Amino acid sequence: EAAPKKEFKVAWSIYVGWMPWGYAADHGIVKKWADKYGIKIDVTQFNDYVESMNQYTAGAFDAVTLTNMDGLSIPAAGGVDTTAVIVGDFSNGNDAIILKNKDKLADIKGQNVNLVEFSVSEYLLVRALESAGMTEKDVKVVNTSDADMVAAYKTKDVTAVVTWNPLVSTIMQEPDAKKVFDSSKIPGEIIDLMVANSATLKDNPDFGKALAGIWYDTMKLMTADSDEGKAARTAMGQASGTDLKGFEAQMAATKLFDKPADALAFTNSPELPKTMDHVRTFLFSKGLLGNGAPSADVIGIEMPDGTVLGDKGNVKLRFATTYMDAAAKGAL
Amino acid sequence: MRWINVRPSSGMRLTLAVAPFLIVLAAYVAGSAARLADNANDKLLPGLSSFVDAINRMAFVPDGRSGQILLWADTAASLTRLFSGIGIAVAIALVIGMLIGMLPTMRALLAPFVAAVSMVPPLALLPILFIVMGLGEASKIALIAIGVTPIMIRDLALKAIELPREQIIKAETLGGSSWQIALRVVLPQILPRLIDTLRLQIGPAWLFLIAAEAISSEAGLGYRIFLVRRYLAMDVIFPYVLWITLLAVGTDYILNRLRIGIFPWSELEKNT
Amino acid sequence: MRWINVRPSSGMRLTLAVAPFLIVLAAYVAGSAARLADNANDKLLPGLSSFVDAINRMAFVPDGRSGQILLWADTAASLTRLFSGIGIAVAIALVIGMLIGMLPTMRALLAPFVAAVSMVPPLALLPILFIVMGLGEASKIALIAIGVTPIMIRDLALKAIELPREQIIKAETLGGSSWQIALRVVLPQILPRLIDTLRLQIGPAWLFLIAAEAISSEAGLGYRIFLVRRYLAMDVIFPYVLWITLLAVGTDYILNRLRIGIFPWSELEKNT
Amino acid sequence: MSAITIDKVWKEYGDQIVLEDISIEIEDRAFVALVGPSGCGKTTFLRMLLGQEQATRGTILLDGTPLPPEPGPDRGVVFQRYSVFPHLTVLGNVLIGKEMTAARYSGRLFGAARKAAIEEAKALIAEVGLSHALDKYPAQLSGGMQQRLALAQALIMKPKVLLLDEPFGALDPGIRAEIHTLMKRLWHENPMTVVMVTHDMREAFTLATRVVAFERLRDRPEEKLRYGATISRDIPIWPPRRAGEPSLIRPDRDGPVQKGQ
Amino acid sequence: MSAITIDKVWKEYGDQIVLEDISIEIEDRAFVALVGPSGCGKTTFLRMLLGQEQATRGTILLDGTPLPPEPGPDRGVVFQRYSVFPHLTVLGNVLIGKEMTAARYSGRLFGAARKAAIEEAKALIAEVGLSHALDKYPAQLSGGMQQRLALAQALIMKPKVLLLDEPFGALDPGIRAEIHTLMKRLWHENPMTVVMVTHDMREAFTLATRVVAFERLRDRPEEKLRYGATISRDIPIWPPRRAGEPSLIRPDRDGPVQKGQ
Ligand SMILES: Nc1ncnc2c1ncn2[C@@H]1O[C@H](COP(=O)(O)OP(=O)(O)OP(=O)(O)O)[C@@H](O)[C@H]1O
Ligand SMILES: Nc1ncnc2c1ncn2[C@@H]1O[C@H](COP(=O)(O)OP(=O)(O)OP(=O)(O)O)[C@@H](O)[C@H]1O
Ligand SMILES: [Mg+2]
Ligand SMILES: [Mg+2]
Repeated sequence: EAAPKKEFKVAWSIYVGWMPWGYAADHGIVKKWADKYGIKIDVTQFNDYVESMNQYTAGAFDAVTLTNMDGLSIPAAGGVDTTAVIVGDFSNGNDAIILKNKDKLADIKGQNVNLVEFSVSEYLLVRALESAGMTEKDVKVVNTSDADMVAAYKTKDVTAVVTWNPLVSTIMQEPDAKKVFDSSKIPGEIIDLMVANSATLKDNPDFGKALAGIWYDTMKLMTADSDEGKAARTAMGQASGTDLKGFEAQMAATKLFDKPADALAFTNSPELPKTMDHVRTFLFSKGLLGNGAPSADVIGIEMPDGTVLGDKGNVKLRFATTYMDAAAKGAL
Repeated sequence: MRWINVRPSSGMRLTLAVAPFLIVLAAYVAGSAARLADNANDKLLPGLSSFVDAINRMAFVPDGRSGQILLWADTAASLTRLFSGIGIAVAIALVIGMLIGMLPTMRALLAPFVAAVSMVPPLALLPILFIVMGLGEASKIALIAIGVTPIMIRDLALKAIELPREQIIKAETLGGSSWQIALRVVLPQILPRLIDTLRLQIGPAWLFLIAAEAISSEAGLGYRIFLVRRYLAMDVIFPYVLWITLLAVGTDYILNRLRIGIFPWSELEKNT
Repeated sequence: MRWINVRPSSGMRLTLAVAPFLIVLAAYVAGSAARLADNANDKLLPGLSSFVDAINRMAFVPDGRSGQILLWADTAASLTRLFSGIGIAVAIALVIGMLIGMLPTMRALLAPFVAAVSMVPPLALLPILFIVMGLGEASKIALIAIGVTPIMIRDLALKAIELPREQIIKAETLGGSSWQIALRVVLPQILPRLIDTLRLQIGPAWLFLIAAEAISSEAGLGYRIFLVRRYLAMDVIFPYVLWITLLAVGTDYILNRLRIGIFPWSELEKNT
Repeated sequence: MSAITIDKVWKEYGDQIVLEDISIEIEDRAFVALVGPSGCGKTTFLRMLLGQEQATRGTILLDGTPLPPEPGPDRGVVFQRYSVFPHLTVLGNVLIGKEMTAARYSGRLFGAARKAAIEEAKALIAEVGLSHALDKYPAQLSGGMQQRLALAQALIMKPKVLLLDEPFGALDPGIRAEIHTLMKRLWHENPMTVVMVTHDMREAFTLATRVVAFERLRDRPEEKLRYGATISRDIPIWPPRRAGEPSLIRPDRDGPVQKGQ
Repeated sequence: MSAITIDKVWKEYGDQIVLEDISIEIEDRAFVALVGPSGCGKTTFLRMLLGQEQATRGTILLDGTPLPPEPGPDRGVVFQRYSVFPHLTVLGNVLIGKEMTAARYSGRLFGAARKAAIEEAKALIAEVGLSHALDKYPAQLSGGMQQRLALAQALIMKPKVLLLDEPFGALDPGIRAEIHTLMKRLWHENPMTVVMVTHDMREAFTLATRVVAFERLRDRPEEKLRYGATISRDIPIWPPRRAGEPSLIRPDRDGPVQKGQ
């Protein structure tokens, strides 16, 4: 058998919950852990989130940051067996539905809604509409690039947008912007992950351990109430194009799992399979689980306890607690 | 015999012309087979049968959600925007290009400005465009127009300036006013060149169209490409790109035929 | 007197040339003041003082995170990519353009393929490019090269074909082989035209650069614009766009000077 | 009437004096041939008559009134090249003058007015021998045919003055001879004064009533800037040629010039 | 030696027969002037001698061996236009032939070899009277100077055969006369056979040892496709001109031709 792979490539994109990866790469934390396990980890920043997932799915990267929903619809549906190494945070208000001059969710009925189609925004919208007894048929979705969402909101004909931070906070600065629904109302459903190729992990589990080590090291620094922590947050803020204040506001709307134990509790909770069921139903209704997929069951999702949601013979997305567990036990 | 003197026969020429296309196709098929052998669900280089599926789905079966046949709906939306944008660009370029080319005062006023504006990357100023024009069709058409107009203006102004001075003087001795000279001497000689300029700008126009549709849209070839890019559906993207290429090549061909048909003298001039 | 015969004096010309720039500036200041009166935090059209702030921050104060001065770091990164991409495009276009222009066999083989490829919108095929070339500098440079090469090839091939047949025959009677004719007759006459072609492609090259930097990068003028666009930080975007425009205009000017300096005969030819 | 009075005319370009103190009276219906070495200012002089350039000093009068400062329909012109419009057919090229003077905004004629103009144009085209090529474009005509077309195009305006700048310089000798005959006939038949620049002495003496030579009398390098060209000779043809009258003494002289002569 | 034998040569373009059954012997050091109406195939004939076109039937021999099927350094050529390289100076234009034959890959000479070549080129440039313009580009030369340069450029290769296609057709008469004198001298002094196409009969008789006329004998429209041009006349000049020898009977005849003649 060939010697295990020693060099790994990790992709991340600019988002509050993922900024630690860039900081860790810049400040030697990545190198520290890679050296410890005698491997090399190359961290690449993407400005375009979709492209980072596509590159991972096509095999150019071994690990990538993405949401639970995109993990299912892109790599998993693309046949790449993917394992969630770290459950980093869930969106707790970071994603929101904003109406112009209207303050009730029910007012969205009949409006054009600008959002990134097939993204967590659309998922949030569907969940919000459900909660108000509507369906997507009650609104008209207009695909709009996230980079231009802020400018789009400022135009007259845009009256409803669904988007995420930092765009939400920028838009909320407009006097007529009213947040009518946000992800804190569906807590734990929009999860930000660091996933890696299952085969790669199996080949060299040290890679997963290193990722966990990097993450929790950086977390400690980032959440510290010290000057060092502040400096780290300032740097991350600048890297995402804002400043300390803006960045801390975004962090406030994110439920960061800065301690491995919290992440473990969340991942092992019975809520997770429920969430994933919502997600896969949504994706299936959009045709995103593969063309001609007969049901939402085509892709198997394995939970930490070994139970599988969907087709047991085609498990492509796995929630593993191995690495977070090791971190919690200090066994890295 | 020197290589420069070796002329392939006409049968040989056809073979040679087809060869690179076949090579690319073969390389694709091989690459796709290799990747599919690794991962049967690979999306980057789908097999030919996936294309057949995707083309069938996009071009012949009505979409479940809207009931439209997506490829045609997208094509109609995109071409409408493209030709509106190009049409506006042509109209503006014709007027301003002729003003710059004919009137020294206008040349002094506008030529440096147009030269500077032609170097501004329009994609970077999209937010302003949206806020001024809204997110609808207007801003997409405007982006195309803004993207191609300055270069067309410069090109047409140059052509107008290049008209032999003798012709303008001759026209003056025939009693022409500035307006009449513009209408009867300069304009008709600029028009065939306008078509040539236009042909060169079809590529850039498509680029701007795709960029605009990527930002906000509900239909269009660029919209579809960027939408399905979200799940790396290359089985849709490849046929769409091919289709765009065909449309562009076709437009190019038709415009050239049009020029020869409407301005037969311009073809005579070229041959002399 | 007819409008076409009215020639402004040279002082007048200068005034006229400056006028449109001043008008745009005035319109901006007025628009900005109006919006700021409505909403003091308006980000779309910031006041001039915000620009001074932003320019100071970007161009003179080192960034807290990296210790670099961002504008210069971005400029260095972008220009390196731009010129690498253009350099590769030039090299390829020169070789293939000359092959197509000089050898009938190569023309039969490559001309139709290049014509088709020049119509493919490269932005739509970005994922493939990134997989093949990786995400480093290579793919950004490649996008620029892919974007501008086909048009440059077509242009240069055309110029090579347009060389009077008499010159080639003359060179043959002077004992030239295909290689020598390429080297001593065709190449030197193509080079000044290459520079002109290049100047026309600077605009598109910037477009592709910005598009590439928008997808994955850690520095670069396009990267910065897309990064701050999320916050609608027009106080940074405007100066950056202006700076890109200045760089493009400067490159254009320098290339033209270069052509006249290196190939003085090309300027003589133009005047005859 | 179409007499031209040139009185103490100077022409300078910046520091360079091109023409120096030119005075000449050109009588009505004269045919003046302007000769002189290359660069001496013949074209510049013609341009001033045309109104395309203004004299730096001095006055130019046409029938006693100062020339308008730009070209107009009272003065026709034929250049060596670019004298016809490539985008118009033979008929279109001759018609355009009529159309532009008649229709101020559209520059086109319709209906009966158009028919009348076409008749007139066709007659003129027949005179220059291009009836068989009515619908051809200039690119389909030989050089000689193009110059004949340019003459017809200018003549339809019935200009008082016809200015020719080396109009036949680019033609083959045989064709040049033919067009000389035509030119002579047109001058005899139309009430106009002709000023023609030429390099060809034989052409000058074959056609003109008067041959005027321009020359820089002081042409040493250091003098080039300070002195311009002046009229160095002014030779009336003898026996005199007069428009509309056969030559008294050698009646055949003004007949067709033979090929290859 | 450089005698040319043309034996029963036909040239067809597709269905159109351009040249029909041409046979002619051109002796060593002859100066053949080729005349004939436009479009009769003179240039086509020259192209076949050059190797640029192949005869459809028949053979062309140079000193008894068949012509190679492409142009080469044994045959020099001067066209009416585009005969010099616009990107090279006068010196560069004359040097390039030496350089390309000597340096197979770089097409350039260096050091002593370059110096020697420059000397040779300068001598030749002096012969055609361009010594004062060594570093000028063609765009800075007059038409006559360009054609003289083209001659020097061709002569440095010491071609067996020099082919001229209306080389002086675009020049002014005065300049043409000067260049005729030069041409005559060059032909006397260099061991080569010259074939020159011209439209100008006087030029033909001034320079040639033999004037050959091509003509389509059957030129009715329906015959145009089926019959080509043939040699209709072949006139030796009398008294004979011989390369390197002054004329026996009128020794001044081959002296300088006067301006304007
Ligand atoms: N627009 C101009 N600006 C400056 N100098 C000019 C201009 N036009 C002509 N000249 C100069 O005026 C002089 C006379 O030029 P012009 O064209 O009148 O000569 P010409 O007698 O017509 O010569 P040719 O016989 O070669 O046509 C030349 O030295 C020329 O350089
Ligand atoms: N490549 C070609 N293909 C087809 N026909 C050709 C080609 N070259 C020349 N011809 C035809 O051959 C005939 C002779 O042409 P050629 O150029 O030899 O005439 P020429 O005697 O040199 O005329 P001129 O005096 O006008 O230069 C013409 O009818 C021309 O149309
Ligand atoms: Mg002149
Ligand atoms: Mg010929």
